[in-house]
Parts: sequence; C-alpha cells; structure tokens
Amino acid sequence: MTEQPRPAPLLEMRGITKTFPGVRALGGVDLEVRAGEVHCLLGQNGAGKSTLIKILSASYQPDEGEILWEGEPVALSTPVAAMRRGISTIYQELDLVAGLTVTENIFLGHELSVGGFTRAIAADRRARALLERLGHAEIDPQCQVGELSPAAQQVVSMARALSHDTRLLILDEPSAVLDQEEVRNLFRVVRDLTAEGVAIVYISHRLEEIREIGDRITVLKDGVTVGRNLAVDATPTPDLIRLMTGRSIEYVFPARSGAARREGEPVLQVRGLACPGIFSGVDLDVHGGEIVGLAGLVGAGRSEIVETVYGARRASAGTVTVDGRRLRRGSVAAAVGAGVGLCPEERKSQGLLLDQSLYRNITISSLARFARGGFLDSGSERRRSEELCASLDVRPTGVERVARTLSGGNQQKIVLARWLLRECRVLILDEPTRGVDVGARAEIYSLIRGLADSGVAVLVVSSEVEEVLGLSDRVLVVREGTVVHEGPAEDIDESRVLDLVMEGNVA
Amino acid sequence: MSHQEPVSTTAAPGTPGALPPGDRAEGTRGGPRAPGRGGGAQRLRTGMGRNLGLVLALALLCAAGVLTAGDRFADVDNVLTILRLAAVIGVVSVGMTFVITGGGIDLSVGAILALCSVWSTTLATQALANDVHWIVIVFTAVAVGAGCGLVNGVLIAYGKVVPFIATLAMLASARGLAEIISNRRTQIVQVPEFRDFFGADVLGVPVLVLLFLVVAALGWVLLNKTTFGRRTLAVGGNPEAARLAGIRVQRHTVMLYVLVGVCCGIAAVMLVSRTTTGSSTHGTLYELDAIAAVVIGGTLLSGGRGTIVGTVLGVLIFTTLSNVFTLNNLSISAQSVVKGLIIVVAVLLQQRLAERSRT
Amino acid sequence: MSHQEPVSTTAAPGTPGALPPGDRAEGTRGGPRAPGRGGGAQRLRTGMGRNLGLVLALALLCAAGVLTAGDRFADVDNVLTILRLAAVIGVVSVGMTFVITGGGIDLSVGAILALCSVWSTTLATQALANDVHWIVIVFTAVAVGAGCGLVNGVLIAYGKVVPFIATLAMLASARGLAEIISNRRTQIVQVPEFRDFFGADVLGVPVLVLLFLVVAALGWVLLNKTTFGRRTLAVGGNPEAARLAGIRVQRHTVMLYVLVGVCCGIAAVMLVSRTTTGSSTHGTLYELDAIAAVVIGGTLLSGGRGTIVGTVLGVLIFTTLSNVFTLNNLSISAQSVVKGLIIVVAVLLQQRLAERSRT
Amino acid sequence: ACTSNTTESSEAATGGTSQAEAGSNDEAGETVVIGFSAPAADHGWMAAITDAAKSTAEGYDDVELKVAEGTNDVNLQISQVETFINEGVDAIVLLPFDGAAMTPVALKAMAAGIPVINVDREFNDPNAARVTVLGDNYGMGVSAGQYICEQVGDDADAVVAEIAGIDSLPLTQDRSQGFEDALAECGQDVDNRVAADFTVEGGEKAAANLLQAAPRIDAVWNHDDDQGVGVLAAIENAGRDEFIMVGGAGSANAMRSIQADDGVLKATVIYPSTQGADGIKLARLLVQDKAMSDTVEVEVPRMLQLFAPVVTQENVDEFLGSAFES
Ligand SMILES: Nc1ncnc2c1ncn2[C@@H]1O[C@H](COP(=O)(O)OP(=O)(O)OP(=O)(O)O)[C@@H](O)[C@H]1O
Ligand SMILES: Nc1ncnc2c1ncn2[C@@H]1O[C@H](COP(=O)(O)OP(=O)(O)OP(=O)(O)O)[C@@H](O)[C@H]1O
Ligand SMILES: O[C@@H]1[C@H](O)[C@H](O)CO[C@H]1O
Ligand SMILES: [Mg+2]
Ligand SMILES: [Mg+2]
Repeated sequence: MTEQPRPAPLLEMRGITKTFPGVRALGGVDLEVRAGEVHCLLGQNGAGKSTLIKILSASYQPDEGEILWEGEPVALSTPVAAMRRGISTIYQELDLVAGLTVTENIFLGHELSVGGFTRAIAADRRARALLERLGHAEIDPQCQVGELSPAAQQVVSMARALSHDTRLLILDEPSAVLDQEEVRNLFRVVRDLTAEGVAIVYISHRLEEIREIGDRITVLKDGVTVGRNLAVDATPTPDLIRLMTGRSIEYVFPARSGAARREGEPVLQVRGLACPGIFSGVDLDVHGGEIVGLAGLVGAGRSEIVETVYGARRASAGTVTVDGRRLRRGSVAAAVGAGVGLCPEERKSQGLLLDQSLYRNITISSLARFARGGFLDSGSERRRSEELCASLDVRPTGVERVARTLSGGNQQKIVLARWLLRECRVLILDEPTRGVDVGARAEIYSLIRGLADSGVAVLVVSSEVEEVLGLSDRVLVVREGTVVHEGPAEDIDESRVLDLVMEGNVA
Repeated sequence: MSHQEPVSTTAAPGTPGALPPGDRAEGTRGGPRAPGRGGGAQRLRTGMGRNLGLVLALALLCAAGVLTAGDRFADVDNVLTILRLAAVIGVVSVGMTFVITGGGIDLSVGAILALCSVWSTTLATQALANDVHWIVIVFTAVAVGAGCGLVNGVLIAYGKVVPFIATLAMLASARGLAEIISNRRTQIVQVPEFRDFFGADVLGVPVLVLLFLVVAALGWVLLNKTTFGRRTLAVGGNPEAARLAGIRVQRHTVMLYVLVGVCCGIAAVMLVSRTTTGSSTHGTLYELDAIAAVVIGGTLLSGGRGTIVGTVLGVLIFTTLSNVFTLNNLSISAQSVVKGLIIVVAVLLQQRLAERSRT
Repeated sequence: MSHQEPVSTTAAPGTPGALPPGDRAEGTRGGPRAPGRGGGAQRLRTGMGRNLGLVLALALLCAAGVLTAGDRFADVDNVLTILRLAAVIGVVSVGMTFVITGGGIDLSVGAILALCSVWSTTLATQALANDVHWIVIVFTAVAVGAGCGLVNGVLIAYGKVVPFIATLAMLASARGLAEIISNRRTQIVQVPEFRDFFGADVLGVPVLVLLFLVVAALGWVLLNKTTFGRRTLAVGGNPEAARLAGIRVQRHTVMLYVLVGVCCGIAAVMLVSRTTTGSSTHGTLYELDAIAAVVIGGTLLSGGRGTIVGTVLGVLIFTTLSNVFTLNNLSISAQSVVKGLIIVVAVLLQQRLAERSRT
Repeated sequence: ACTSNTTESSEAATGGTSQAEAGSNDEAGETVVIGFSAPAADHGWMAAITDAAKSTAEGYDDVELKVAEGTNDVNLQISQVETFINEGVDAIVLLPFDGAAMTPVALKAMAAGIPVINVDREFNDPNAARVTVLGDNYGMGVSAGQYICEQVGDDADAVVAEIAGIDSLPLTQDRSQGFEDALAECGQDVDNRVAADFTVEGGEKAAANLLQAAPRIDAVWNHDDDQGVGVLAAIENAGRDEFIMVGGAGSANAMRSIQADDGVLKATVIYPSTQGADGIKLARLLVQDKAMSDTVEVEVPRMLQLFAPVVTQENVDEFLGSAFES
C-alpha cells in the first residue's frame, strides 16, 4: 500500500514462454515484483498463472525469456536453486507428504540434524513457533499431515515456506480451501510478512480479496500479459474483468424463478440422518426446481452430510428417499441409479480419472446410455462430450485431452459435465466454484439455476457465504454436525450466517 | 486426431501432488521423471508409439533368429511351435492384464492353473468325462479357476487384504491343495476324445493357438469396447473417483479376479491337453512370466491403463527368445543373462521411441 | 480456536486429496474402504495398534508351538534355531523395507544373494582371502551386492525403468551370471578363519543372530532417526513433493537400491558361513519371502510408510511357522495350505485390531 | 570306504512293507525316532522318495518318522536338521538340496551323536554321514550312452540329443558327463542339448523347442521320466517318430510304455526312487545296532551305491514292480 523506494525490483520476468505439447501455456509473459508488496496475478482458468509461478519456483523450465533477481539475470535450474534465493511457493495443489508429520513436512529437505541424525525435539519446537506465528498454535506438530483438513494443510505449507529465509512468497489460490475467518488470518500473516520486506505473489479468483490485500496487479489472458503493474486502488473491478475476459461480466447470481417451488412432494427427502461423531438428526427436503444451500464453517460436517446422502458414507441412522423411493444405505450405486449425482469437493482425488481422456471422464456415470448389450459406441460418447464441453466453454478444446493437463477450473467443469450428461433428479454440488474464475463462475451459476428450472433438485455446499446466499432458494446453516438454522435465502444475510456458524445460539 | 494431439503428451510434473499412484509407479516411483519429460500415462497413449518399441524388439529377435538359425527359424512348423508355447502363458497373461489394469495383481495364477489341471484330471472327473462328455473336464477346470478367483476377489474387495498378500496366500494354498488332491502324482489323461479335440488342427492351425487367439480377441473387445472394460480402467485409475461416479468398485474387483481365474482354468485345459497330464507342478513361476509380459507390453503396473495387444507382443517376445536360444544350442545360464538384458533394452527402447513419437 | 477445529480431525474420507497414494493401495485399491472409516495410513500409525496384530499372531503361533510340542518348542536351542533361520532372510528383509518404503520394489534380492555368494567363494577370492584375510570374502560379497544395487538403482532412477521390471531383469541376469561364474558347481569355502568367525557364539548367541540384530537395529535408527530415513518416507510417499522440497529424488533412489544390495551381500556372507558354500541356487524365491514379511509387517507396498519392527516380526512369524510345522510332523502339502490360511488370517486380524485400537 | 554295489533296488518296493527277506532284522526292537528331510517335492521322483520313505516307516511298529517340509532353500533345510538335533531324534535321513551346503549341519548332528544317513546327493565330507546311499548318476549317463551306441552304431552322421534335468544340480552334470564319455567310446557326441526341470511341463517345453532345433534325430536321452511324460507329449504333438528315446530314473509310466512298445521310448535307465526308503531301513538298523543280514559284516557299511541298469522291453517285467508311479 505504501510505495516502495526505487531500487531494482526484487524480481523481473521478461518474455517468458512455455509450450506443452499442443498447448501454448505462456506466450511471452512479463512480471515485475517489488520487495514488500503484494503482487496479484489475475487471469481466467487456464490463463497460465500456475504455469508462470511453476517456472519461477523452477518446477518447470521456460522455453524462452529471462529472469532477473535484484537486477541480475539468474538461471533457476532446480527447486533448490530457487529456494536458495529465497523463493518459496505454496502450490495450488498442496504438495505435502501425507504420511509424514507436520514437523517433518515443514523441514522436509532441510531437516534440523546433527551428522545426519534428525533433531526431533528441536524441530518440534521450531515448528510450534512457526505455527504460532501463523496463528495456529492448536495444530499439533506431531500430527500426520494426511489427517489434517485442507485448511490446516495450507497452514503447514505456509509454515514450511516461512521455515526458509523467504524473500518472495508465492501463493497460488490459497484461499480456495479457507473460510472467511481463516482468510482473515491469512491476510494478517501476509501483512506481517510484507512489513518485513517480503514480497508476495498472490493468485486468487476472488476479486474482493485482491482489493483487500493487493498492492499491484498483473493480468494474464491466454498466456500473455494484458495488464501490467496496475495499482489496485486505481483500477476498478469492471476494468479488471474486461482485461481478463475481454467482456464485462458482473459477479451476479441468476434471478430466482420464484414460482411455486415448494409444492408437492420433495424430490429428495432426508430424515434423521446421523453419522456418529460427525453429525446427527439431519432433516432435509429439496423440491424439484429448488436450490438448497448448506452453509457453515470448514469442518462443520457439510461434506459428510452430502456424502452420506449420496451413499458414499454409511449412515448409522436415518433415511434418504428420492421421489418417494428409499435408498439403500451406503450404496453410491443405488443413489446414482435413483438419479442422484455428486460433484465432490476434491475434484482431483474424488472426481477425476486424471490420466484418462475428457470424454471418458464425462461419460463414466452414463455408460449404459452409450452401450448396447455392453458394447460402447465411443463415437457418440465423443460427440455428446464435445457438445457439453462446448456449452461449458471448456478450454482448450478437444475431448481426447487427458484430464490432468487441464487447469483447475476447467477440470471442475468436466465433473459438472458428467452429471449434466446423466440428467439427474437430484444434483449435489460440494464447493462447485472452488478455483473457478469470474467468467466461468457466472456461467456455472446460471447453469445450476437452469438445471433447477428444468425440475432438478439441487443441493449446494459452499464455504463462500455470499455464494450460498446468492445462489440458493433456501439455506441450511450447519454447525458442528447440527442444522442450526433453516429458511429462505432472502430472509438471512451474511453477517447473520456468520453469527450462526460462530456462536450458533439462535433458532 | 491431429498429430500434436495432447493425448500423447507428457504428464504435468508440476501437478504431481495429484499424481495417481499409477503414474508414479511407472514414471516417478523410485525417481521422478525430469521436469518437462513425459510421465508414462499419456506418453504411451497412441497405438503407434505405444507398441512400436515392442514390434521393433520382436522384429530384431526374429532377425536374430533368421541370421543364426536360418530356415530352422523361419519355418511354418517353428512359428507354430512358438505360438503353441505362447498359447498357455498367453491366455493367463490376458487375464492378468485385466487384473493389473484394474489396479490389482495376481501372484496365484500358476498355482490356480496347477489346481485346475489336477482337479480336472482326477480319476473321478475323468471317469465322469468318459461316461458323459469330455467337456466335463473343461468345465471342471474353468469352475475351479473361477472359484479360486472368487476367493481372491472377495478377500481383496471385501476383506481389504492387499492383492499381493491375498494372492500370495492363494499361491501357497492352491499348490498345497493340488498336491493333496493329486497325491503328488502326475495325472495322465485317459479320455481320448479330449486329447483328440485339443490336439487337432484347423486349417493347419493348432486348436491351442486358435484358442489363444480367440481369448486374446475377446479380451481386446472386452477391454476396449465394452462398459466392463471402461469401468476396469476407471477402477484401476482412481478407485475413489470410480466409486463416487456410481461404479460398484468392490463387485467389479471381484469380477476381475474371477476373470483371471477363468483364464487360468482355460490355460489349464490347454496345458493338460498339451502335456496330456494334470500335475501340481504345472504353471510354476507363471506369475512372474505373466506379469513381466503384461508390464513389458505397456500395461501400467499400478492400474488405469492396459493393452491386450501389448501383452500378446510381450508374450511373443519371451517365447521367441527362448526358441532362438534353443535353436542356437545356447546354455540356460547365458539365456538368463541375455533375457535380463533384453528386458531392459526393450523397455528403454520403447520409452525412447514413444518419447520421440510425441515430439 | 474452538473445539470443532478441523485441525484435530481424523481424516478424512471427505478430504482424500490428501490421502497418500499409499493409502489407496492398501485400503482403497481393489475395493474402497468402507465409508466413514479411516484409511490405512493413520489407522496403523500408533506403535501399539500397528504391531499389536503381529505380536498377537506371533504369540498365538508360539502358544500353538508350546501346546503341540511343549518343551521341544520352548527351549533355548529351539529359539536359537528359529533365530538363525530368521537371520539371513531377516537381513534381506530389512533392506527390502527401505526400498518398499521409498516407493520401489526389488525382485532380484535372491539372485543378487546368489551372485554375491558365488563371487565371494570363487577359488581366486578364496586364495586371496587365505593370503590376506578372510575379510576379503566379506568385502567381495558386499561390493558385488552394492554393484548390483547400483545397476538396479540407476536403471530405475535415471533410466526410468519400472522397478518391477528392472529388478526382474536383474533377477534373470544375476542368477545366470552366478551360474556362469560358478560353472554351476557349488563353491566350497576353504578359509577356516572365515568359518570360525561366523560360526562362533558370543555369550551363547550365535554371531549370525547378532549380525541380524545389529542390521535390524541400524536399520531402525536409519529409518526413524536420520534425515536419510525421513527422506525415504517422503520419496515413497509423494516423490513430487519430495522433489519440490529439494530432495534429490533420483540420487536417493539409487542409494536405496544400493542399500538393499549391501544387505544382500551381508546375507550372502551369512548364508555362505551357514552352509560353508557359495551356490547359484542360494536364495531362490527369497524375493517373495522378503516382500511378504515386509508387507505383513505393515510397510505400505506402495511406499511412504515403513516399519523395521514390523518387518522383523513378519520374518519371525514365518520362521516360527516353519519351525512349528517341523516339530509337528504335518503333511507337507497341508503345510502350504495352512501357511496360506495363516497369512490371510494374520492380515485380517491385524486390520481388525488396528481398526479397533483407533476407536 | 566303499563297500558294495548291491542290487538293492528291486527289493524295497514302493509298497514299503518289504515282504522279501523277512529275516530277524525286521523283528521289532526298541522304538527309533527318525528325522527325514528332503527337497521340495516339485517333481514325481522326489515325491516318490518321500512317499516310499513314509510307507516304509509305517511298515515298522518300532519306527517313528518325522518328515519336515520339503524345501529347496538350504537355509530352511539346515534349520530343519537343527530342529531334529534339538529334539534328540535317534537318526536323521537327509536328502540334501545341495550336498555341500548341508555338510556343516550334518557334521553337527554327527558330533551330537546322531547318525546321519545321506541319500542321493552326497556331502563333501565323509565324516558328515554314517552311511551314504547313492544312485549312480555318472553310471546312468554311461548306461544310456552305451545303449544308444548299440542302437545307432557307428553311423557318423547320427544325431544324438540330450534333454537334461535341472542344469544347476551336480547330479545332472555327472549324468551328462557319463553320457558324453560313453558316446565318445563309439565315436558319437551330443548334437543338441536342452535342459528342463524334472517337471512334465518343463519337459514338454524343452522338447518342443529341441525338436525344432533338430529337424532329424536318431536318438534322444531324457534324464528323467517325469519330464519324459511331457517330452513324449511334445514328440506326439510334433508328429515325430524317426528316432528312439531312452528315459531316466525309471517310472512305472515309462516302463509300461516300454513294455507296450507303443512309441519312441525304447529303454530307460534306473535311478531308484527307493533310496529314501533304504535310508530309513538303514537308520533303523544302525540305531538298533543291527547289521545288514546279507553281508557278513557286523556293522552297516559306510556306503551303498545303487546300480543303474538299462530297462528294455526284454527285461522290463523284472523292474516294473519296483518302479515309482509318477
Ligand atoms: N473419518 C472420520 N472419522 C471421524 N470424524 C471425522 C472423519 N472425517 C471427518 N470427521 C469429522 O467430521 C467433521 C466434518 O469434516 P469436514 O472438514 O469434511 O467438514 P465440511 O463442513 O465439509 O468442511 P469443508 O467445508 O472443508 O468441506 C470434522 O469435525 C471432522 O472431525
Ligand atoms: N502439463 C501440461 N501439459 C499440457 N498442458 C498443460 C500442462 N499444464 C498446464 N497446461 C495447460 O496450460 C494452460 C495454463 O494452465 P495453468 O494451470 O497455468 O492455468 P491457470 O491460470 O493456473 O488456471 P486456473 O485458474 O484454472 O488454475 C492450460 O491451458 C492448461 O491446460
Ligand atoms: O531330483 C533328481 C531327479 O528327480 C532325478 O530323476 C533323480 O535324482 C534326483 O536327485
Ligand atoms: Mg492454476
Ligand atoms: Mg467439505
């Protein structure tokens, strides 16, 4: 926020290009970062943000272009070389070793040791100090990272970055897995760091965050820099959106169609659903044409509730009925058979077949439709998938592409496409816009609304309160495994929801 | 597909937090691929690049055969000999391809084959087959194989025993049982119709070779053209995602092990007809041979990608190899050393070629 | 923060992005874990839960031994016999634990052991050892083992050959080479000092058993208390994360294979001293025995989690089993069947217990 | 310390309860506990060895036999013998996987006062066994070679092939050496040689390839009749019959085929599968302090080398009774 004195910028990247087979991810990108600033990198899904920062952390090598560090050209040939200069990265996909403890992960590769022997106690002590500094003293350094929530894992990644002598910290969509409280905490840490002169490169699709924390902005579009060093204060949001998308879209929610949605029998009816230690006594109705949102803090148990409804977890009590038919407990196949679909929270591990082509990912739940006597007509599989990808604007095009090579947001669209194809009666969406850019968000919102309008019962889980309220017809607030509020979305506002999830002592 | 199709691209070294174990096992495990280099998964995708190395390796072997043994190698009878030798292990390997593609492994194939061979040639079965029809022998072998596969599958899918361990246990048990049933004696087949049927030729092609071709063709169709095959790839590629997509992963897993069990049953029938015996020593170490053929063929050891054509090529490479050695009167020891070298060279060659075909 | 802090949760079938691939292989692969249940990784983390099943299985076995064979089982000499039997395969298994924890596998251990045994007992080596010191024999064995491991490691880490295939090739080559070197004749050790040293007892404990204990203890320290061990877990658990953390994954992988090669060399020395011979048939099928012991012990076959104590318990279970069989004069075929059953029961037991200890 | 070449083999029938020579030696004495250990029964001959040993022991009320799991791992076999020593058995009958490798533990048993009867594969220290019962492997090769010499004569172009057993066993090398030496006597040599593994399947595979390698053959020696079943199947599959074949070990199957003269198999050379049974009998005699009643010696001799006669259609009836069912 304060202008820095003049010396050469900490980092300059000039004319960086990077081509993957068939895709030019970067076609000449410039970036200039000064010490002590929060430099935001903006761009649509697939614009090349993650690729750029992977070059910066030497995870990839650029095809062309040069990198200047304090004015001197440098070659960042290995991750270690980047780390030595003080570049630390928190990747979009968390890069922790799940089987190691928090401490072990923090010091991985630069363990505290004497003569090859690890100094467990000293390392624990330092880990605890780092976690404290990050405002998360409650994380047990001895805990295995695989047992932590994504949010806590994010904190561990931060602690790891800070365990180095960091001069440039790169955060690739750190807030995607955080709730508002935790985002606030993250910002506090970021401000502490910039005050010490550390430079931050910050990537996020949430423009309001950028307004709050950013100093300057670089905008990428289709692998080239289209906006350079824009001052946050001086650049209005519509300008940013226009730079990113070439269009002007507002962060708007489609209008509720308002018609008699709650009439007749609900399509999805949940009664007394319980899962010991996680949630209990959950009642839930979703009518055809209605969007019901589940709001709550990360860890409140919303994902578990919807996964149990879907049969991915076995309930200890309660019933789930779809169109009046009771579903067998703990059977996803039964739920899918009855017309229920789920876009899971973790698209990479739960949603996608990463090494298979897009069309196979899309048709996997509807194979019967393309099969005659068990034999698949893969031509029509491809055609239908092409249509869906086109309608969702998946980029780059081509349904033979391997899912792994798509950017995060585009991967999310593929999972959505799977259930669009299936034509569900009930669609459950867990964090449907995580990592999705502004343009695509609006598309996804209207798509969800369109589905509801066509009679589908939609259940949405989101950690963005604004999104739950804007998208849903009715909202349920969940706290510690119990529904603490239920009512029309119009009748409740953001601060009220926050009150409920934090304190939760009203009906 | 245009030629710069990303399908044949390298995997993203930058996003490997999410690398499926599958990919890791081939590319990264025990040493990550260099940045910017391809992982196994996509690299070998196109039919051409995928099998080129294998075809080349086989061609080199044949060239070596012709050079060193001339007409004795390039002779119809000799080719049929190679194919007959390939047939039994080939059928087992086709089954193994499914299990491995589906994310499992089966160490018990050789022992199951032995058990099938023995059970179907006990005197009681043979007496039955004599009275009724020799098909009783075939039916018994296949049923025993399917039963063993079912036990494996249930232990793995529902008992959650790691496939390696469950099938290792089956290996010990099935071979022990085969010894008990046969009293460790070679069971000689007395039913002449059985021997006549499987010993016959059709248009100069031995029935055994035809059987192998049929099994391989069916396997290819099943893996590439049916919902079953598609689900196998999904279950092997990401079982959790497959489950959440509505696939009955456990049931499917059981079916895969039953399938390989059935293949062992068929292979047992073939071996019984070939040797005219059932024996508890049949099929020793087939597990390693089959897995080697499958993996050399290009199926990912960790699941999610499988190729029947590759498996067949892999089997042919190994059988041709031992044929060429024998034609040249080479010692078994030298054979082993060269076999090891050829395995490595074939794999390295295949990788380099596949990489080149990408760029 | 309040008590619903997500940090303290158990994990997460809901957040499996973070589950290590390892977990999948054990729990999910071939059948997802039951909904709402934890995955293997955390389940077995606590020392108690982790080894309880093994200790129990071993205790049951010992009880069976005492019940059926009484004093003949519970006798110092008999216990030493079990330990001597365990020593050779135990040393190999400790090495194997590292390779598997680091995400690899080594099928060539038995063949490497044979090659080491043969090379170190050729007449030339023995003549040298006679003139200089018997340590020449030891040194040769270990150097040959390290060399084979180096070849494996380089092929896997830099050549990017899948570990299964690279070490399968080494299996064939090393055994072939051992046959060639020994001319397929058993090499008899003539150096008396060598035999005296390794045949001795220290305070009633045979040197072989002591060696095993030392190797196991060193292995435990190396895996649990050093940066090397820590990095092994990381390389096996998530090689890409390890790479990004600045670990030289390829070099580390090579070291792991050299390590297991050295263990094979030591085991070869032990077997040479026990049999007073080197032979190309030594160590046949040790690969399966070692892998079985390691996996039964609780090391994840897919890497990222390893336990030396578990491995030692696994080895002891198998050797005690053989001993109880010998004492009880069971039918030979029945022994294999029972062995298979016991493997399955031990694993199921361990899973159930570990699950219970979680809740 | 070689004593004799008795033609013992025809006496101890597989049936075990030996009906012949029911002399005073068969009268029950004090109970003898015998430990028996042999390699894995991965082929019929080895299975027959164990079976014959067991049924022989069952025929005596005063013998208690402990049979250890068959194994090809010398480490495990050593521990089995150690277990027998710990248990204090009266005698150990040992068919080692590798004679040299089992020598130290045999010495240990002898030192502990437990007589060891070494069967089939010889120790490399004479002190390691009280009695050694050996087949004549070199002699087998010689017998087979001589028979083939008789059949093919001095035809300089004759093609002779050999299908060996497990090549890494010393006994295979002895057999091959004997074969080679005998052939040399009549100016022949081995034109094609393959090795199998004593199993039916291995024999079939090796023979199938061999038949391709040699388009014309005059005579084949196959070391082992178990693998011979597979070899014959391969010959039938290939439709070849221009040569004669000689077998090895002497299974009942092979002899029946020789008797019926229904194929290429014309002869086999015996390698008695009753050696283990002999071992049991000798162990019992030793412990009960008896001698062999057909010799005048007061003690059981140190070494018994069995004869490797050639079985042909003429004399097959003599041997069929003692042949092992594979
Ligand atoms: N396997 C498990 N065993 C016991 N408790 C669990 C298990 N998995 C999760 N929980 C508990 O369930 C609760 C909800 O977890 P989770 O973080 O998935 O909730 P969520 O509301 O979906 O949050 P998010 O917004 O991150 O998806 C947590 O309190 C956690 O302790
Ligand atoms: N390993 C790869 N192989 C092929 N194409 C790739 C690879 N990695 C990225 N790409 C492509 O490069 C482009 C840029 O991807 P990148 O991940 O940098 O986007 P991003 O801006 O981070 O998007 P998001 O906001 O969705 O995370 C995309 O088109 C993507 O499909
Ligand atoms: O094991 C071998 C073979 O079976 C052979 O036939 C006889 O001698 C034995 O030692
Ligand atoms: Mg990105
Ligand atoms: Mg959630």
